[in-house]
Amino acid sequence: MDIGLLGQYIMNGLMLGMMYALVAVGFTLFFGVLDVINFSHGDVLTVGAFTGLATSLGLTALGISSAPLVVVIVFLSAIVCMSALGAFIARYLVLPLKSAPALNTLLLTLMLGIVLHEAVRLFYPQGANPQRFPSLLSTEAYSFGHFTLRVDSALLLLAGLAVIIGVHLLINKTKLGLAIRAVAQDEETAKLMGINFTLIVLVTFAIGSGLAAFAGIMHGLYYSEINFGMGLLLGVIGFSAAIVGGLGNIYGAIIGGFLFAALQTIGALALPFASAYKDVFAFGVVILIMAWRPTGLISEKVSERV
Amino acid sequence: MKRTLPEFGVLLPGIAGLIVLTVYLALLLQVESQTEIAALLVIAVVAALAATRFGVMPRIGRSFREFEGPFSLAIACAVLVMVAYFHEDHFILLLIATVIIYIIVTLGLNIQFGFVGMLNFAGAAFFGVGCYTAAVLTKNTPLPHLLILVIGGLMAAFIGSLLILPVLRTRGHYSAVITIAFGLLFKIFLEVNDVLGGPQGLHVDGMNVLGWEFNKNIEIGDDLEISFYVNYIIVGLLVLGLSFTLVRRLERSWIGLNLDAIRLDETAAACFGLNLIRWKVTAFTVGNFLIGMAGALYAMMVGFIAPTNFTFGDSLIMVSIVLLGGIGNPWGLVVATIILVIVPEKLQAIQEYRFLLFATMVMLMLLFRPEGLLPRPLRTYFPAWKPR
Amino acid sequence: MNAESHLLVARELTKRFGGLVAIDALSLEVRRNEILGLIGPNGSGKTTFFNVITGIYASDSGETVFDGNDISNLPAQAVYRAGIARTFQRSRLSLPLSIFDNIMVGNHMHLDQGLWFNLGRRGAFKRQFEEQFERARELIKIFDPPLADRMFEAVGGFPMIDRRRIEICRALISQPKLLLLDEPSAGMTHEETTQLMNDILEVKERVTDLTVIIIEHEMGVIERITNDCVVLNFGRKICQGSYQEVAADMQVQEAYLGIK
Amino acid sequence: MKTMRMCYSVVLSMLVAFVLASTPVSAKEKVKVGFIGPLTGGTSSNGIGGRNSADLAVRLHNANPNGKYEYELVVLDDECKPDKGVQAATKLGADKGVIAAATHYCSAVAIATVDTYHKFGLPVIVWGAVLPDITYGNNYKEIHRVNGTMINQNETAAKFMTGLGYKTWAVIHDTTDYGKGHNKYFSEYVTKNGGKILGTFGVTADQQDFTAELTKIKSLDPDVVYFGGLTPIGVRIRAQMDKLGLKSQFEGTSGIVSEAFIQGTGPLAEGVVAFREGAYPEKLPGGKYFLEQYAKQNYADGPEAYGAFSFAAMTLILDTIEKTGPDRKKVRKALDKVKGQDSIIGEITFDDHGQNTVALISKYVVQDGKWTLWEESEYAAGTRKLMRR
Repeated sequence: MDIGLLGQYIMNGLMLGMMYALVAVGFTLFFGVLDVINFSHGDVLTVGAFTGLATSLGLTALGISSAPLVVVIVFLSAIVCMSALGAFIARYLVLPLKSAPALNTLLLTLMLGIVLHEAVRLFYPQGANPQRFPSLLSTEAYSFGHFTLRVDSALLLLAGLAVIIGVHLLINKTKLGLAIRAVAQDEETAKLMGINFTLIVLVTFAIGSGLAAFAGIMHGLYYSEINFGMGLLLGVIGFSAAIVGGLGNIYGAIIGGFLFAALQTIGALALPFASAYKDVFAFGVVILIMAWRPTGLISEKVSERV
Repeated sequence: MKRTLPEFGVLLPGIAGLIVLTVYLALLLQVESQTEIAALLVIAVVAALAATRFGVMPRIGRSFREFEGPFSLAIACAVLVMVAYFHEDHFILLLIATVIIYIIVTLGLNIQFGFVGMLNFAGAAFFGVGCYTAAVLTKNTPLPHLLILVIGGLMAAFIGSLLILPVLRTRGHYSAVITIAFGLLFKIFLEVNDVLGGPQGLHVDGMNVLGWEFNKNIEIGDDLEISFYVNYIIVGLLVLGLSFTLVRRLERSWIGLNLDAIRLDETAAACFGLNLIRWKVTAFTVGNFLIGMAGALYAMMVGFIAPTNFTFGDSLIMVSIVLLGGIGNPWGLVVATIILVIVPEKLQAIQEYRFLLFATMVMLMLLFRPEGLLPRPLRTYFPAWKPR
Repeated sequence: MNAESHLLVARELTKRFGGLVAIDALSLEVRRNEILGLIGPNGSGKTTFFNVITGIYASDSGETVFDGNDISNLPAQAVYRAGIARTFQRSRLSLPLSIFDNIMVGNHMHLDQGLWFNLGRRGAFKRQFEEQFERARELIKIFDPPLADRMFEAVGGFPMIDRRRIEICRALISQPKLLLLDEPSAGMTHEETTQLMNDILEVKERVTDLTVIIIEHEMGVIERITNDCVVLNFGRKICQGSYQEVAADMQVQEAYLGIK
Repeated sequence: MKTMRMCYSVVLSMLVAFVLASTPVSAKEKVKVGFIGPLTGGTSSNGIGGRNSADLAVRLHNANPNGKYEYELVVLDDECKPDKGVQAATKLGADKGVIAAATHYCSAVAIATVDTYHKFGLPVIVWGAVLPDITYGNNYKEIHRVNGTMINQNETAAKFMTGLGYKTWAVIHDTTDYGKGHNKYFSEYVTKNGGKILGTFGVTADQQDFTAELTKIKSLDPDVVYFGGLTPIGVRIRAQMDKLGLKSQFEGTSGIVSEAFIQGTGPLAEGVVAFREGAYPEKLPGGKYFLEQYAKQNYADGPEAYGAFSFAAMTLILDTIEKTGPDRKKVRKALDKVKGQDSIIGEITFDDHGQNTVALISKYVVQDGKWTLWEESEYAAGTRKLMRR
């Protein structure tokens, strides 16, 4: 195959993989500290993207047009709002169900997801329609044969990479990260060590949801369009990626995210009869991986006390 | 058995409850003005709260428990009376038929989720398997349509058995993701696969049993025309009756006990010789069979199916009904299905907000009343049986 | 060491969890019809031994012979069918189910599990149900007659001692040859423990051919009901004999004093 | 306790009786007519334009003091999804009070619902869907259509584009009957006119990412990317073409002729061409009258490309009911015989399949954020240039 085309496919795959990985890391963080699946995560991403859109529209209305400033404010507002939303979800919806069966939390967050995206659909002006997301970054493009590199795509990819490295450093090099890891290891022991359990859970949810907001804006800038239903598939894919990687393991989630994107891209390439089958292919492989490694590629420790 | 006075006392609240409910439902289905509907709904909520407050509910519950057979028949008769009353009102009859079909679906889910504790977030997909089976078979084969119902169920059970290996190997969240992935895969597959109509969907022929055209109105004499939906209601009631009996007998047998034991503690169950795989496979398969059969009937009734009928959201609504009704209690399912199917249809003001309201309701339920509207009572193997 | 006199023989059983050796080349014989006490400090491998015997964990090496048959690494279901039933350290009854249901879970092998029998033949099912109901009631009467009238109440509403009784009934209803009791006195007062031990001794008297292994921390209980004791430490057997012999043993005292 | 339940039911029936009695009685007999279109989802701007136009027809009729009946418009949403459309059609059909209806913008929905209308004997006039099979694929007397089909549209499109000198195409179409139909007819006519199809790609209606398909197209390097589908994915494909640096001319069908497409794509809409049957609203015989009346009602959204058809369909229905009385069968028979009926879209004549013949096809190009008639555009004048020209 043409090397430029191959490059184009790899670029497409990397963009997708970055978004999936960001979502998957959120899932895995929540599972780490609280052993819960927060299925509203995908829809938090949607709300984050819409918050960003509203912010940018507001800034335009205020006459602020300096592109770099707008980009920074859009990202910040979305991340801050979604972090707050994440902490709120943890405090008032997830923590109260801590002692209930895991299924209840799963269902609760699924329903919360519906509430979130339905709220966007019904209450955002014209929310049922796809919304155009403004191009805030440079749209300059460089062509190398069949490979076109857009400055905005490259910037997004780099920013995503920076965020992932940031999360890695946060978890591994800071006191906060240590506390999060301690809580993830063993809640009781962490409490004995004087760690404020509730606070750490809230902070973790805030971080995860902030990542989702970041991914949401990234989605908007990359596709130039957002809609109320975008979170569902992204959420499920992110969750699948986290599961495939092994819940609770950040690197597993990142690998899972890129793996899923790779599967989709390969699916589109290798299934010449219909590239539309790429999602069927990707989900099929996920199911097979689950059958082969029931607890994910990087397996979490399973021990049951009898 | 001689009917003694105390028995009559047990029976009475149930009879009264049934009559009130039938009249109420008939009223609710009939009125069209939004204010009247709202008023009726408020009355229902107040009445339900009052009935609970004054201890009427447990007594009604007791009548139903102790005389379940007669009451089930009585309910079927009540439905038929309603059908006779609304005989030419297509839309109301369609609603009734939809409720019946949805109850069959949730009965199936109840076996999986309520009894053995297997999460199935692909309910809509298995329903879809039944629908598509019916669509393909009615078009391309001369098979009798009642048999197609059964084949629809078998197909759903078969597709389910393809999933069973990964589902059995995984636990909890992990097996949930398998059913979710399957549900999405199924929908996307239908959309991209031209053979099954793609996103355009498929036309499904109406049911035809021994030359009796189900999609034709029944004309008696010159004046009396009975809506064709009555055909489907009658078949639906029969299937529902069989399914309900199956679920009841399953619950009130050693198998039901096994399923409960596995849900509550797999390790302990294994230590007492329970074959986890056998019972999980049984529950999953029987559940999917019921769901698929309901799907086949639904497809023939509505005459048209498309992939967007079978989304993840629809699967969630199915699970919500089970949860809302009271996990494991078939009567709870009946009540929850009636509420979730009829109320949004009647109350147009909330139609657009339907999903939002469902979701909020389920969330509140999970936070404040996780056991559902009608919590499952303890198992009685033979309701009227007393130890000697 | 022949199969006739020994019901259970474990040879060189080893179970590791990662780097931790939970039981370490453990060999042990249990004579028919005796009550064997299994004692040792926390983490000495007592419960792990039960879990390996009953097939919850697979052993890493060694073999187990029960009643003349090799049961090493059989699945839990097969071990139950061979005639071993157990209770759990932290009560694992199904709290939302009734007493009767819980006991019937233990009675699995005596119940007809056929689909058609259960769904289609309600008359035959009713006869079996009534028969088994009587058996369960007779059994629970030995422990506590009032419980026999409350067979259809949820277990979650009963106090700890009743739950222990129900749990032991659940294990006994299948008429096992070997009963494994994992710390039955946990979470109960001294008086309740005494009562429960009386019950166990009574059952032992009524049922012929029942062998019991009991894990216990209360030495009073061990002294009172066991014929023979095995002391574990760090997954190894450090001593075997009657309670008096064991109690006199220096190593045992060390093991316990080291902890206590 | 049971007496209490009885009390409730008595109170309840009294209450209902009271409310029923208090309903006001109007002088004229009330007659219900239906409208179905996509009111939510990506094509909703067209649906809402059609709804408003139908509503306008009803209002004008009700304002006429000589009218025999007072009409009530029952509006249902088909979300542009076949199954939702069938549900809505079932609802209308099952409601015996509804006499006739103007239905469907989306072909995928319209083709799915024809059986339902036939089953319930509800006469309908399609106001926007262009798939030929809706009228020609069956013998149902209930189905009529005022707008034209996609056959003429694609014939004109193929001739026009080859006439401009374009040689090679890549076709993307949605996999509903609408997209498949466009693919079929366009491919047929473009080959006939000497063009070449390099590749054909079916995509699903809620697909988000098209980079895989577009990267393939990029390697094929066609002159034109033809898109047979509706606005939402049209917007996505146009935007992602730009992301990948795919510089082919973008050509659409009547499905993207909407304000929403221009809003969604912003500056990228410039120079996009598309085709639609029927004349530009202002060029229609009664277009001016229609647009004036529409403006008077102060609707929040414009009538869009198919508003005039919806207005014409609804007006035809109401005129027919005035003549025959509110009876489905009579209305159906009267509609079947419509010939040379005057309307704002010109004379309406239904053939034996209920299809109106609309000969004129309009060619559009987006110029400065507006759908402009090709003949009046700077592109035709040569001051602006399409891609690769």
